[in-house]
Amino acid sequence: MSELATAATAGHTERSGSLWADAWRELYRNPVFVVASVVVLIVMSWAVFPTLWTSTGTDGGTCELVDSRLGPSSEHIFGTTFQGCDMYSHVINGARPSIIIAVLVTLATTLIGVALGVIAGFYGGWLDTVLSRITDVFLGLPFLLGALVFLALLGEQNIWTVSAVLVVLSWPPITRIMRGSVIQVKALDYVEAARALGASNMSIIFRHILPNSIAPVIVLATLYLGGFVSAEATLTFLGVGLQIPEISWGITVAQGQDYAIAGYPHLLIFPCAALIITVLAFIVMGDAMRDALDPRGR
Amino acid sequence: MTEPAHATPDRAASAGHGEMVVSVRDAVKHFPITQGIVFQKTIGHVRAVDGVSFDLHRGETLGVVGESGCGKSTLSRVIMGLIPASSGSVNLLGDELVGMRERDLRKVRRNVQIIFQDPYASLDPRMTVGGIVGEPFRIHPDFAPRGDRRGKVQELLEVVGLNPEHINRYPHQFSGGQRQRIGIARALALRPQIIVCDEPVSALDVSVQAQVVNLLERLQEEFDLSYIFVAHDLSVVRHISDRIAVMYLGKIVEIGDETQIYEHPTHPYTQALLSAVPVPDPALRGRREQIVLTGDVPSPANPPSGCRFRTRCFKAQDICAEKEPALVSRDGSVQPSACHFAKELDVIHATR
Amino acid sequence: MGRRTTRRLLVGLATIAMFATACSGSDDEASTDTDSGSDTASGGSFSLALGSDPSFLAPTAQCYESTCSQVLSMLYTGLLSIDPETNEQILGDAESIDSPDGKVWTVKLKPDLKFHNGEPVDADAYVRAWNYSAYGPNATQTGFFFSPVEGYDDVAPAEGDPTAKEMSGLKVVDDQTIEITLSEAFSQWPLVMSYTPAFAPLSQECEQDLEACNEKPIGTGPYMMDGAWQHNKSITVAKWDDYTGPNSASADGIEFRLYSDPKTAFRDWQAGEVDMLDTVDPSQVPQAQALAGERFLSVDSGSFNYLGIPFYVEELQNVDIRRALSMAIDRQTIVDQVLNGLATPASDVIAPFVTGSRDDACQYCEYDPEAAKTLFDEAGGIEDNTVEIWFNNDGGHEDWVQAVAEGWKNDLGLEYSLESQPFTPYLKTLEEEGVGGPYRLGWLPDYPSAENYLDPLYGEGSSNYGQWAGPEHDAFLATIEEADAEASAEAAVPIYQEAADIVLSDLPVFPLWYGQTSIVYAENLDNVVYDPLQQIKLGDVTVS
Amino acid sequence: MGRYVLRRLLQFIPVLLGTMFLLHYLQTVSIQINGNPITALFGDRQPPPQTLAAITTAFGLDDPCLQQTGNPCLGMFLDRMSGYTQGDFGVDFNRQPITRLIADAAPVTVRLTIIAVLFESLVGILAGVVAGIRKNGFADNFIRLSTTLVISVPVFVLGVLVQIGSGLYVGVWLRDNGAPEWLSAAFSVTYQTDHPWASLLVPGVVLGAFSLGFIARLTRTSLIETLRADYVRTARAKGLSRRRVVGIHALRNSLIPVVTYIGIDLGALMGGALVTEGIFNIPGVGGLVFGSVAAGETPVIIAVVTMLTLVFLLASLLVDVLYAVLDPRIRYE
Repeated sequence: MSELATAATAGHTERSGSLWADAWRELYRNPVFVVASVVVLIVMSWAVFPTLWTSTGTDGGTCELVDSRLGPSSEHIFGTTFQGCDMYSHVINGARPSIIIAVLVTLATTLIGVALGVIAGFYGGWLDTVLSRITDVFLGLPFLLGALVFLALLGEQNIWTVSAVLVVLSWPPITRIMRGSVIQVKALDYVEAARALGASNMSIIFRHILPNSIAPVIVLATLYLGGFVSAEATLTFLGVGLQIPEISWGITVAQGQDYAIAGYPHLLIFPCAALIITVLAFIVMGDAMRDALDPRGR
Repeated sequence: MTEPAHATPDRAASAGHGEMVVSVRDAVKHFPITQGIVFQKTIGHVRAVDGVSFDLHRGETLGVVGESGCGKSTLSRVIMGLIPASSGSVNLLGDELVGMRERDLRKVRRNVQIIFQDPYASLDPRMTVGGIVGEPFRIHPDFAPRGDRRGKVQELLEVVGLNPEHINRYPHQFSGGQRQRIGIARALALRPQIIVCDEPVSALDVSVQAQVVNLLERLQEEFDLSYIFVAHDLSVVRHISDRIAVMYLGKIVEIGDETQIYEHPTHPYTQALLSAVPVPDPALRGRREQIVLTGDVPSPANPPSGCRFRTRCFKAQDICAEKEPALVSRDGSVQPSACHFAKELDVIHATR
Repeated sequence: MGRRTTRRLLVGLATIAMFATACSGSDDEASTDTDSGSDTASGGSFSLALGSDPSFLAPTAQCYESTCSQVLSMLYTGLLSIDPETNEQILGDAESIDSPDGKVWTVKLKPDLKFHNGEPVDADAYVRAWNYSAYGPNATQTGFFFSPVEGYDDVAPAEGDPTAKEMSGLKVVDDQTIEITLSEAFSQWPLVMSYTPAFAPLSQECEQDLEACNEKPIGTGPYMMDGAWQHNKSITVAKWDDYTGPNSASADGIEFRLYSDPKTAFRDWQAGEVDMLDTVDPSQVPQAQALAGERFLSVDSGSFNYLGIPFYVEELQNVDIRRALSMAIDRQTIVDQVLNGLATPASDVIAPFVTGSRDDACQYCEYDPEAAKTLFDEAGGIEDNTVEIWFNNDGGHEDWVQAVAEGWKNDLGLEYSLESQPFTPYLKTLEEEGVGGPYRLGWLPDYPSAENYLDPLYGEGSSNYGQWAGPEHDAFLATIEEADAEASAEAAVPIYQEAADIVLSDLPVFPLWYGQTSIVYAENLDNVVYDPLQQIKLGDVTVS
Repeated sequence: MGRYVLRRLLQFIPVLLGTMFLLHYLQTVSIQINGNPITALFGDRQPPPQTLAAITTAFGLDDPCLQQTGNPCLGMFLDRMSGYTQGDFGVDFNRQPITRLIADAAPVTVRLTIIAVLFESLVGILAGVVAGIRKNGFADNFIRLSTTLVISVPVFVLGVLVQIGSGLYVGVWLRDNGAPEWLSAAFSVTYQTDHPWASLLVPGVVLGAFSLGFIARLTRTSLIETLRADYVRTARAKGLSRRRVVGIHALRNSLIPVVTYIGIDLGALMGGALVTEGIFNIPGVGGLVFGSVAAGETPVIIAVVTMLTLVFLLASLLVDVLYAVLDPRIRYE
């Protein structure tokens, strides 16, 4: 038994066992993750309890057009918007639709994408063929153009329709990547070993296939999360996103950007900074999570 | 730990009288070859396993040897029910696997487990050793209640010679040999009666190979296991097996006990294989008559008529192309041998 | 790209001149007061940014928006044009346009007119173009301009297939003479014909290959195509040396550069890549003013913007509520802050460049939040205290619509919801009486007359989307009828003003502001004049 | 392999038909719900009914099925398909043949896409490799942060900022200082017909910036995964240089997800460039479809988006073939 001695690398603290528990322990010791999650929590609290942060109410407070585009002052610490509303209040209240869309769409996209990817990759056969062709149809629709066509058809543009259209257009890449990943993992011996042990397909999928194939999807999904926040803004910019009087970062950025360049930078800087910091925090969290879920990296 | 004695003929004989655990009759596995641009149509079959029959008794080890691509691995999967046989019969402890529903197969499968060739690919990198070895218990919760599992896993680790403290480690923290032990522990967890070893040591260093083989032998005694030991390394197979089946292109060409196959091979293919085994005696080295097979292994999709080995056989005659030789004992051979001209030839000791 | 300037925003600027009613019977040779083409040109060439790719350039009455008419006004002389200052006719290809009775019109062409390809511009060239345009199956966009002509119903019947290919009212008397018979007398007919893109002549070469002609039109004007139309990129025209007509051509060539976004065009102007912009985005107006100084022009465009009131919405049937709402709109501040001064707050329902427009007619257009609040409360307010405002969301209207709504919220304590649709469904909703509150629309007049700001908007069978009705509406209709029956246009003006007063009192619409457009140009250009009827007079622009 | 490619090519047919029908159906429903798009051609003015009817008929929008909400108008679809088989792809509302519109727009977009793909893959993979081999080092953190920043800034903001910086500052300075024409064209505010490649460089970079972040991250993740694999460890143990290990062994094996992504991205770039195209006034495919969606020009939408789907399908076929090059274990038939 000489190998035993060589294998036991010294100084290894023994862990409690489950991948998730280990990952969690890893995460809360990671300062980057902690900072990022604090940011995310703060932004989440803007989205859920905006009144904790601003006294103007969820409609952005009174807007006096004569106060349009004022710079930051003690009264309006972020200045005022195009309509003369308090920019600070808009930044706080604008979090809600942006966060709801981003989180909702990312969750739905990932769930659908992963589920379909696993089905296509794991079961294969005609199911794979049909799913892959359907994926192709939607993949072929360029994202923005597809969103334009769908939203123009829906006519109604609110958080739910924008989310729905984003989901419809963004599951295919995740499905694609998941499918490829699953096909790779499916062929590995440990999957066959599980089958030899009498594991059911479901059990194999959840215990082995998913944990080992989901890494690229997690990376993509967290990037998507950030992408959706700015996609909402871009759709608004193109005239098919959320509509005023809804308050969202996208609307504030889209409204402000023309004037920001024409000499009112605060119209862009504050909402854009909120957007960027949020996206950054989500992505950093995703990175840390992916690393933590991979025991080989420890 | 004590090293068990080398297998001896008498041990093989005694094992041979045990209760029959596996009985394979005319097992066939054909993989369809499809072609077509719009519609796929079957244009032929890869005859990976083409009519194989053998028995395995309790406590016995059956070695299966042959070149790569001869159908060894497929055969082992067929025995496990992982790949359904196209026809024939695979009887496992009284249960007929062929035609069995997947749900029932899962229950039967706990009696037969597998050890894989590649210890790196056969362990889920994202599971701890505890998770891997405990997985059988999770799948069959009736086998070990939740509370007992950790203890049982540690017990198993101890049995295969690993430190039970390492239960929370991940596979990448172990060496190849250790990982193979983890695989063995997993295979043992459900107390199977049969273990299929699919080239379990071919990916390991030679020194480690011996340790693993010895472990397997020890476990066989301890748990009264029956092994099907698939390998292409003849010396390892000889070391562990009671009986040996030689496969060529999806068929068993010769089957017999260790002495019969190694000392008195009668099939030209067996003889050719043995002549390629390295010679341990330096004095004999280079002086032995080597049978060099010409040509490549024919495609299993389109095997030669009659005797499948005839295209590369040094004894081939016209009859070989016309009539397929049955796997029976003939005048020149005690053990069943699928050759019209079966005749003993001591290739191991033969010198020029 | 942003809120795309869709085609409809460009529509109409060019069509303002179509039916000038105010002037009549000026058959005299009126070309003396214009710069003639023989004027010693300063040479050089310049580029003008256009807001979109033109729809059509072939002279087949397909051009119904401003970019193509801007280009075509350089390529064609036209029969006649109208002086925007004096409303006088300036004859182009026509030597005279006469009618004894207003029903039969005789157009005499100047002799020896040529197309750019050398073909003669004769009576045939005109009649062939007009018959093509009017013919129903050709589905031209401005074919309806010929509806007053006798026989129009035969070539473009309201239902069924046409029974003739040519209008019976068009007759070629000789090479230089066309006789046009209208189905009814119509004294304004010459002014209709002043819309050059719809009435341009068609050369034989063009007729044989219209598609090629659309890519490289063969015109009659002071400039000719210099190479083919580079779609979405540029159109280049060069001075035609053989031009004999009255239109001026100072520069040697003009390059029309096609932009999809005026903001990009402005940055290209900043970088010196393009010399002139015909539209400056409101957000860039302060920058443009700072950078260009005097080379930034802001001029009236003649458009009238308003919020219409759906009378089928019960809460808005109370006139006091309407008055209160109108008084609670701070037009000046919205114009200053949202539109960057690129508009004039409305004080009438008739735009200023038309005779009869007043600058103090609208009592309820004055911003008076206190009075509005009092009146609003006395009238009992609005049920649910919420008002819907409707607009089309593809025309860049959302900012000012929201500003109006915010004003109501602040001054009247009224909650609001904004309802918007793209333009096509928006029109459908309006037609189906589906809006639940004030709706935004704009009006671009067809001809510079007070009448054209009244009857088409509130009269019978008009764009009265809000279904204004009741005794006031009856009184309005009677007044319009009375004014129409007046002997002279001048005499009718005070009566039209009476009709306007009824509108301004009962408020079937809230007048908001009159539109303006803005131009910015490079230092080496001079003599840039905007003509609200024909846009920038590019032929007059000098390059140094 | 040839047979595999042929079969994949045949599989394009149902996908393309599916795309065309999906778009046809969406557009049909859109007309049924939103009304006749011809009305919008006349702006705020109501056109005379005769004119409206004549133009509606001329564009084939007079089919009574367009009055019945939900009716898929199969007849119109079949007519369109039979037109396609005869090479007739229809016209837009300006009577411009769609084939010409595409022929004008596609080359520009293709050039833009080539620049964007080259930029995003070269820089993205390089950044991903640097980040991957120096995991958690300064370069890694810098690359992750900067690519994330680029992803999080909405493209219409990024594009305009870059345009102002490169066009109004660098470009003007270059011209004032007598830089060669191609160089100042590369930093022009908008696309210039005379410099079809140079003036697309900056827009291409803006367009590729978003995907750059994705590619850098995918490469990094994948490379880290591969560097842990045993064969890489073996290669290192054999004494191979770090450069060779990363370049030959690890990178080639890490590129599969990256190549997949680039393949998917190719189609997205061609159609998704509309914001970038708008900002830089590039007469490309994105703007073409955007305008057509706004105007309701169904034939343009169907033709162009179907073409983009075809491009995407070809790209993914190419990717699958590339798989076999990158990973010899993958074999097709």
